Amino acid sequence: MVDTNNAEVVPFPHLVSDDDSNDHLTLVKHVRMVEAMVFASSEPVSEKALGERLPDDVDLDAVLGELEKFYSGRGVNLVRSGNNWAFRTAGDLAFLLQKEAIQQRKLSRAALEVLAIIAYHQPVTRAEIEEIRGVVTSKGTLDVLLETGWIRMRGRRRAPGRPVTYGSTDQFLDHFGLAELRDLPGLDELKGAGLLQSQLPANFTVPMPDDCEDLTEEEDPFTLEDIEDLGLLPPTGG
Amino acid sequence: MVDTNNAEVVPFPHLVSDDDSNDHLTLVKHVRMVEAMVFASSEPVSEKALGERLPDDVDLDAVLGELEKFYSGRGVNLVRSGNNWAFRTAGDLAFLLQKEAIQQRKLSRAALEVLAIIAYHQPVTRAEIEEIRGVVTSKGTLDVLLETGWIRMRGRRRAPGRPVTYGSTDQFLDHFGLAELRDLPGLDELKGAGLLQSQLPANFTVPMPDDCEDLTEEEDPFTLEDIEDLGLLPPTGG
Amino acid sequence: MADKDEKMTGSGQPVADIQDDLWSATAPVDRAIADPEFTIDVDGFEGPLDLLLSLARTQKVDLAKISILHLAEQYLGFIEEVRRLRLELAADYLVMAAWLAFLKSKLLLPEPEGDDEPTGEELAAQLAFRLKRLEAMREAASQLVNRDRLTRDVFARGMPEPIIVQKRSEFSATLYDLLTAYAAERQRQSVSFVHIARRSVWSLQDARIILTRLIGNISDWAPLNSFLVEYLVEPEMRTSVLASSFAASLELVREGKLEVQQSAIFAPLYVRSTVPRAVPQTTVGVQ
Repeated sequence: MVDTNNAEVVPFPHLVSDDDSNDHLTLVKHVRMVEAMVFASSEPVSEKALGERLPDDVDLDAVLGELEKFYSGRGVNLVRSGNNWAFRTAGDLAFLLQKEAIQQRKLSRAALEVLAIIAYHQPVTRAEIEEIRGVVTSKGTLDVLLETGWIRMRGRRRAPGRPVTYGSTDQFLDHFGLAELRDLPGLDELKGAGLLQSQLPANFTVPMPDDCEDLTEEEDPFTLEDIEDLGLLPPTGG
Repeated sequence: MVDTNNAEVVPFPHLVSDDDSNDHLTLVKHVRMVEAMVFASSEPVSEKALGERLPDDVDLDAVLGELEKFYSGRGVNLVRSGNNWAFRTAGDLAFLLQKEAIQQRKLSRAALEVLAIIAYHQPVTRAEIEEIRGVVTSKGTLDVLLETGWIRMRGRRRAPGRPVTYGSTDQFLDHFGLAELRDLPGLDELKGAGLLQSQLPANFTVPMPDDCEDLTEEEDPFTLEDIEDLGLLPPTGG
Repeated sequence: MADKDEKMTGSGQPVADIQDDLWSATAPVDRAIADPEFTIDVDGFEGPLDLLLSLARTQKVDLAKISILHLAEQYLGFIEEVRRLRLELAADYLVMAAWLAFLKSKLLLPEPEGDDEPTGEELAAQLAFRLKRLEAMREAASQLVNRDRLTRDVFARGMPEPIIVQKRSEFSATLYDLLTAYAAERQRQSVSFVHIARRSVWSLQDARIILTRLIGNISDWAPLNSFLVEYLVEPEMRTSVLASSFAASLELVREGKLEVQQSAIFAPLYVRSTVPRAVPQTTVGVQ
């Protein structure tokens, strides 16, 4: 999984161009700055927050790319979840770090299934989750999942009854080590097999799971009343 | 302090010996392990604790030396205190971890009145302000106004007691969008705006403040003693 | 795929054979937080679809090639067994049983002509799709849960360095605020400035005390004004001082403590303290 042999050949930063050493020095400077900012935080740092503290003309993508390359194969890696970046220990070193492990409440099988359905089918309503599982979803299951911070209520489906739609959060990506939803295991195969369709019959294509902050065309934002009724933080707060 | 030029020439790990590549790979492995352990620990890690989780024959000093060298000149440094090791943000980048929290404050009615009187009647002493307002001005009010940067102490009135005179600053003009003090509306304009009623005593006037930065004939500059006694920055610093 | 061994513990023994058969090939998975509201967990199954999926696995073939007819028969047999043992069974299971019985008949009997309803094959395909989809989601959940997970397999910085927050005040006030405050203040003061100044007066009492003190035992005639010089400096006080001291002097004369004389109308008024004398002077009435 991690190729330690490669590690030694990565200079800092990766890009070494003799012809343009001034640019290079500037890049080094910005790489240091981003490194310090991301390293200082235990939570993923948003690209927005990074950009705010760098000079205006900095190509943040390039800087992050350098840093990511530079740390690949190391004991600590730079990882992305959504638009947020964090340093995380390399997965293969877990055995060394059992002391740091936090004993987490384990999710029930039902909760895990619901979580997977929300992640792969989002935005998805409770009725659709139930249709897939063929069983009623208890309120407790969704509550436990909301409590983990991995799912959030997104809005309301533009449909009779205006059911609440659920989706995953950036914390979900961070926790499961996913840079983005496209990285969900087996996503392409499931999509290819037409298994990400909530509706029967299966004769139309279904979009990728969508955790875009923006609501889809079929979703309405929460109203103030909703927020009160559902005991919600603003949806982005999830 | 930090030589970023050096940073690029530090490979990972520092030591590259062609003749002994097996040893080298082992070193890389151990450097990775120590890197992850120090990174994830919630407190500085003792050499003893590191040693316990590495194979018995590891030369810990060599591994820590590599890692230290590797992180020197970077945005994050490996630092030792006693026999304990931790990562710390490079000192010259500490400014990146600071955030200004701007607290919006509203001026009290009294402060607004005093400010306005200073603006219109400058140079004006505290006693004169009190005469105009008919009430005592608290020290706190003037302190708050000095904190806004909108007023300043100008000098001392050539009169018994040598009272301090107050005036407005350039920041005052900036904040209130005035090109110069003469742009402050006069009697007719205040009446026209409905701010002053028309029944006013015949001798009622609104002064036309003077923009001149220099002291008037009736003012003395501050002496060095004054500056000490009043805890003043140089008056222009206001 | 997930193992249901844990679910099966303590569940209905009569079906244990079938279940052992069902789950023997599967790997264990954790299941700690029991969902408190599982109502249909009669034998550890989460609903009829879950039961169907479990039964399908006994066919030991790819779900795509499963015989739905055979599956329906298995399910109906299972339900029959449960009912024979008088075990409680939630309504969903019975609804599914009824639907499968219907499906079975559709699959076995020839389709009636000109029927708009879905054919038995179509219904069977739909059921197969749902089973496949449920199984896919279970597989996805298990892959998800086995990834390198934060705080279990990968770790964040253990000693994060906090952002130091520096507080700074920013004052807000508009020109309108400023002008309103100024105008209101000036307006208020312009009204209260029209006040009537309190007049300063010498009371009779004041005059009497001062005259008594000043004239004291002086027995030579002296102009009354000479005693009052310092009080007459302020022009606005003059009238009051003169009137009060004159009235006070008359009172002192009446009491026999003072003597007063004047040579002519509007001439200076002379006063002296009363002393015992052999030759009394003429006392002159005063204008």
